[in-house]
Amino acid sequence: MSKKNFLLAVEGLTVSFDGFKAVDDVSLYVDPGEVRVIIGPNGAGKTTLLDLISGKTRASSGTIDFKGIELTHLKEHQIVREGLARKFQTPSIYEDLTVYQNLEVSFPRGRGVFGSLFFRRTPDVEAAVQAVAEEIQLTDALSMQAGLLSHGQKQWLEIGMLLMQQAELLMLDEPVAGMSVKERQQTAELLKRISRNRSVIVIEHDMEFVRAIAHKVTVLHQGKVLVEGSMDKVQSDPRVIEAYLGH
Amino acid sequence: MEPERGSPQASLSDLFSILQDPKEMLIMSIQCSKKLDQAFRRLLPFSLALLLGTSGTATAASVNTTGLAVTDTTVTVGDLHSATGTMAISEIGSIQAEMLAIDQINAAGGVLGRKIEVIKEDGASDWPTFAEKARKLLVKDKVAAVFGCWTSASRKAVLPVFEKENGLLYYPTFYEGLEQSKNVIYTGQEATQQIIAGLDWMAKEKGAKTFFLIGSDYIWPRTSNKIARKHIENVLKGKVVGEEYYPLGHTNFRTLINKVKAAKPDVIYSIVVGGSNVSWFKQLKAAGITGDKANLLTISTTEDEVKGIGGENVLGFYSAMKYFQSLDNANNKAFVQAFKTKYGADSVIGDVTQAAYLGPWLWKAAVEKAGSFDVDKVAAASPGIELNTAPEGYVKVHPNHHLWSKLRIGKWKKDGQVDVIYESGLIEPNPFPEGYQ
Amino acid sequence: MSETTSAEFFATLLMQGFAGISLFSVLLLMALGLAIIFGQMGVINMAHGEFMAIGSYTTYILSVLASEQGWLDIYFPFSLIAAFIVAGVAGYLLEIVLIRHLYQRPLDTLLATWGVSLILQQIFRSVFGAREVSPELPEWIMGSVQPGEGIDIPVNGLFVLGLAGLVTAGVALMMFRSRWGLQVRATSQNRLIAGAVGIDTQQVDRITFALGCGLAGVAGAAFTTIASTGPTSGSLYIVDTFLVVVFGGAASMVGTLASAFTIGQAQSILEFLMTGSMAKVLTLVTVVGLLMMRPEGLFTAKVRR
Amino acid sequence: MTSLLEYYRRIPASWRGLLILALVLLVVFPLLMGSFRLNLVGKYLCFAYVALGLVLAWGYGGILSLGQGVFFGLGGYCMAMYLKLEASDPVSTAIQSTPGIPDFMDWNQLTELPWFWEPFHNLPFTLLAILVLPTLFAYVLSLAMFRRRVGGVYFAIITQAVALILSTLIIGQQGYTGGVNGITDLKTLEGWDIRTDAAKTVLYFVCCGLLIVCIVASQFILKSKLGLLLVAMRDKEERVRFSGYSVADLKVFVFCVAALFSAIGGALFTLQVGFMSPSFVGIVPSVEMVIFAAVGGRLSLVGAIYGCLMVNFGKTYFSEAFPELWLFLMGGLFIGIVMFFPNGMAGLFQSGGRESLKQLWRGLIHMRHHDRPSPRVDEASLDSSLEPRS
Repeated sequence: MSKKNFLLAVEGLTVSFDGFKAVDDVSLYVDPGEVRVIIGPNGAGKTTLLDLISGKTRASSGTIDFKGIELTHLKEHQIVREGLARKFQTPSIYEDLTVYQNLEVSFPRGRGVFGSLFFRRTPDVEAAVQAVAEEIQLTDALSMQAGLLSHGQKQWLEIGMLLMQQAELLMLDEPVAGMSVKERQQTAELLKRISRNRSVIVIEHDMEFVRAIAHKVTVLHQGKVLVEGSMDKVQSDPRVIEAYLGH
Repeated sequence: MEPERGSPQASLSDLFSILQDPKEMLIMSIQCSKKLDQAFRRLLPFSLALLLGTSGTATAASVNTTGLAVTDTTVTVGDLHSATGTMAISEIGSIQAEMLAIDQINAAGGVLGRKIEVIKEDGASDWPTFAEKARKLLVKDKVAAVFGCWTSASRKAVLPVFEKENGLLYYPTFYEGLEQSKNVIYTGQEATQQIIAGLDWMAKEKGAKTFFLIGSDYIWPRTSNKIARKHIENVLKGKVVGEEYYPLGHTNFRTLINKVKAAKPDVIYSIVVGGSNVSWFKQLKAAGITGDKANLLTISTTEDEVKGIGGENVLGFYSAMKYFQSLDNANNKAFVQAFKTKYGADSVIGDVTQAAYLGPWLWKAAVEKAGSFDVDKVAAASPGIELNTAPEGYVKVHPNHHLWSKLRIGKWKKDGQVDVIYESGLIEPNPFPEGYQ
Repeated sequence: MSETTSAEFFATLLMQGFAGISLFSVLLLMALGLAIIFGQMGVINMAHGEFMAIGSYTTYILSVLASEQGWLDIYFPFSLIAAFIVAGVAGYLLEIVLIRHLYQRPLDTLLATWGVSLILQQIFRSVFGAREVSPELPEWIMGSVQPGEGIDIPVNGLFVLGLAGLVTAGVALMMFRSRWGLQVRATSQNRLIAGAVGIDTQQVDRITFALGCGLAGVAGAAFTTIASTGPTSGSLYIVDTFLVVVFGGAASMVGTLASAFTIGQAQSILEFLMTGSMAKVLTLVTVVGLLMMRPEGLFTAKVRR
Repeated sequence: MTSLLEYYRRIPASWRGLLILALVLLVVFPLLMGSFRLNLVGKYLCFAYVALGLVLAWGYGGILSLGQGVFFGLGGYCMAMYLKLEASDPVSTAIQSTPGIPDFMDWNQLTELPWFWEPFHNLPFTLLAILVLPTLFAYVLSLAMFRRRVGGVYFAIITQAVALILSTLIIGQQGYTGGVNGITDLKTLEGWDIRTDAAKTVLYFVCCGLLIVCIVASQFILKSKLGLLLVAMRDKEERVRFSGYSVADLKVFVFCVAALFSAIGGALFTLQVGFMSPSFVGIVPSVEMVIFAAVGGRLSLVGAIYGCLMVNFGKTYFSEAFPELWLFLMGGLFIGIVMFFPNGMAGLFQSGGRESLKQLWRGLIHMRHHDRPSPRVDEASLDSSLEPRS
């Protein structure tokens, strides 16, 4: 099968910090419209893998192919402009700005210096913000300072900002950490809705949540792909149990 | 000490300054409330004067038509030096000397029967501040003359102000020349006066043929060395084996010393100024270049600097100056004693300090010759003014506004004073020397 | 001038080499204290130069006392110790009053310590006067040794070199061999964890800062052998010193050593080839240029962020 | 009267401060002050350009530059070169060995005008150079550093080193630059004598006018999405990057704007004072310029102007009346602002003084309780300090 059929094709990706290989020869293929969950014990290299794909960390070797574009030599903002969006482990929103402004800033137009200088709030921006706000249930909080939101709302706002970016691939690092059970369910619903027309990579520990959303699960262990497959297949694999319980 | 707040004229701008300043002060300083109180008291009369609509200017002007701050009993002059900042070290001596001269003049009855009052301004070692304060002294305070400036840079900064506002500046420092202004009397030596006779002496007495020229990197050392080089090459038929400049404040001269050693000059000709002096001489000594082994002639090191350098580090080197504290004449003995009485027994007097002392005396003589404080008249009366009472001996103002003076060569002793071993005849000042440019 | 013989050429070369080494030792001595404070605490101490001046003035006071008592030949080593203590105590107090409120705000620390430097300058001026002072030094330190014909090696240069070596070794021992050094390093790597395992991080900070300032004092005292001291002397060195530290890599002692050596030799050689001003400009431009290429400095651990 | 008040109310709040400032500068000062003091204010206002730039770069962009004197100086020197050439016509320099070149070149044995001086015979070129040269220099300097994520204290130290380099260079190359004396004795601009009181008054109004233009431009930047991004960057630089913006480019932009403002200030300074010297380029003036912005409030455009005026008035007054106190005050100002009033006078004003006083009180209490006060400042400078990329 040719790479071209995948949205994202990671092959032989490796990074080492002073000899320590945090990610070691990882290959990963994500289909359009797929929700992929990456799990693994602490220090397995999950976040580092996202760092590598999003350009935050430079790979020592390997390739990252996104829609036929090689990402390994692009800068973060260039990668984002290609249609890839990322959410961080701790909610990363602009606390001093309003919810509206948080979303507006994420709108994918006027991203250059002068573009942003002469950016105007046109009706399509307005419409996009309203639509996303509805999606993440923050319509009533639009004029609120983002720092005042609850933890769960902050997580959603960040997801909303990714949606504003109109990205084709979302990468979410622990999106439900610190959420109540109800909020988790709502987030799962949200993810299902948004994955209809885009692909999503999620890092998560909460197995309940993973089961609810995952099309396919990849288990990382010590920087390597241990198992990959459906949730059931992964859960019953003895190597996974070994990895989580052993050591 | 209190800087007098200008001539007795009040204006809206003074009122404004009153409005401005307390606001500043309230915010910035609670701890100096005592001083604040004084400030208010000083400013109070002006606001009162303003309210009553009376102005002191009217009275002053009716007595004198010069438009200057002159009353029946007083005349106001300005003193503009750096009391703070990096140059304060050098300029404080000049302030002291000028104050001493003014005190003595006042004690002897003042100028044209009027006591001299002084407005002291601080240039703070900052050239634009000099220009600003000069403008203030001339425009706001309308002083009859200003004694001040030390560095060439500060003089260059105030010169346009003095020419524009038609003020009169007495400038005390030995300097590079290449300047002449109706509005400035130069009481120090210009470069040729200080350089040529000294080099001649070195060539004659020491048989020097090769010279190494060293300077701090700015206009005075560079111009002086230019003149020195021309003189060495064209007149003395000697050779310049090196010419080096280091930034002001430089403290590491080891490389330079190695260069000097490699060049083996008969004479090291040094124009290093300010704090660098100390490093330069200490490192020379540490490298084994001492007065008994090498000839070093400097035109930038006076008793003031040696106090910081330490006499033991310059022992046996030579300075070429028009004045040394140890000059043996009656004028100087009286001057040194008066200075020490006023400022302490351990104070030292360098060339510039003495030149600064001349300023008020020369002004007094010119004013009395002109019979007026008017700047144009005083400037016109200045050429030909003689001073027999100068600590350095006889001086006379040249039509180019510089002084006729002698050059002395002193050999440094361990106690930070010199033996004066040579004295030239009176040298004509020549700020634009032909053949030396 | 072709009079220069090969022996003289060799002598010049040797002395020039020593000039570079002695500039290196001066830079090293100045930078060590700063490197500790900056490297271990991340604090920018713009008043470092003024702490050097504290050391110089301490030496000056002692020299005045010593010359009254006739102890001129022996006081100098003691003045080094005194300078360390005075500057160290001043640093300790400054940490308590000011610095500890500003951790985590490096730019603000920079401005605040600049304010401190202005205040110290004015104190120096009020106490010692605007004039530069220079302590009277024992004769033995001002001469030179002649290992060969035409070669003069200044004793004060040797002295500063030796002192720099001694101080560096002392600091290295403290940092890497003592329990205190371990605590400092632990604190600099993770303040929270260090506190959790029972290290009194506040005390560690205070001592570290005081040590850095004390070293500045020693540098200042040693400096009196080659330069004078005025109220604003300290500000002359601060940029050079910072560049040495940053160029070497903030947290690396080896880096500081290497960068002081590189800068010292480079400047010394350039001064031989061109004017002092241009040598200085060229050295600085090169250092800044290299820093723009490699902002982490010469030596630094590759850390995962 | 009521209708006037009504008009005032209709002005958007953010423009009111500017309106008041404009009234103060253009009406109140000229009415209250004689030409001497007005000229003094004009001189101070030149530094206000630098302070304004620092509000953008430092207050909003989190970029502390300790080398703004470099740009101030470049702008000032460009202007000075033009004026000096005009003052050095062959007639008035006939006394020199090479007439027609600036006097200091003649003293330094130069016999012809250096090539880089030639274009400064031309006024349009000079004006263009004032705007372009410093900005270009800022661009080159900052692009390299911000692309490599050098920020915070490293940037501050490097800009400081650049200030040292430039001032040493100017002093060292005095044949070409006038050395430590600077370029002095500037007389006319296109035949117009800039030394007269009338000219100085005109220049004062030019200075105020351009300053207001610069404030409006800054206001525009801050109100645009770019301004929003600057605030966002201070908070979460990484997030901005991952929203598809080049953080480096945004920083380069504000830094260049700050440099441009400084250069305009420098050129106006030369015109009003009549000379330019390396003493405005070096480290000390560059750091002083930072305190102008800090006193006014690093987040307030008009605050920076007031801060600049206040510090300069204070300097003039105190260095006259209590010279020995001035450095203590200046030092105390640096410390006090940082510790207790991180938002300067503007912060004091906006909260009616109460907030800041409370903060001061809290600060003092906390000091006693061995805790640190937590004014929210400069978080940006923290994480942007250095993130080397491998």
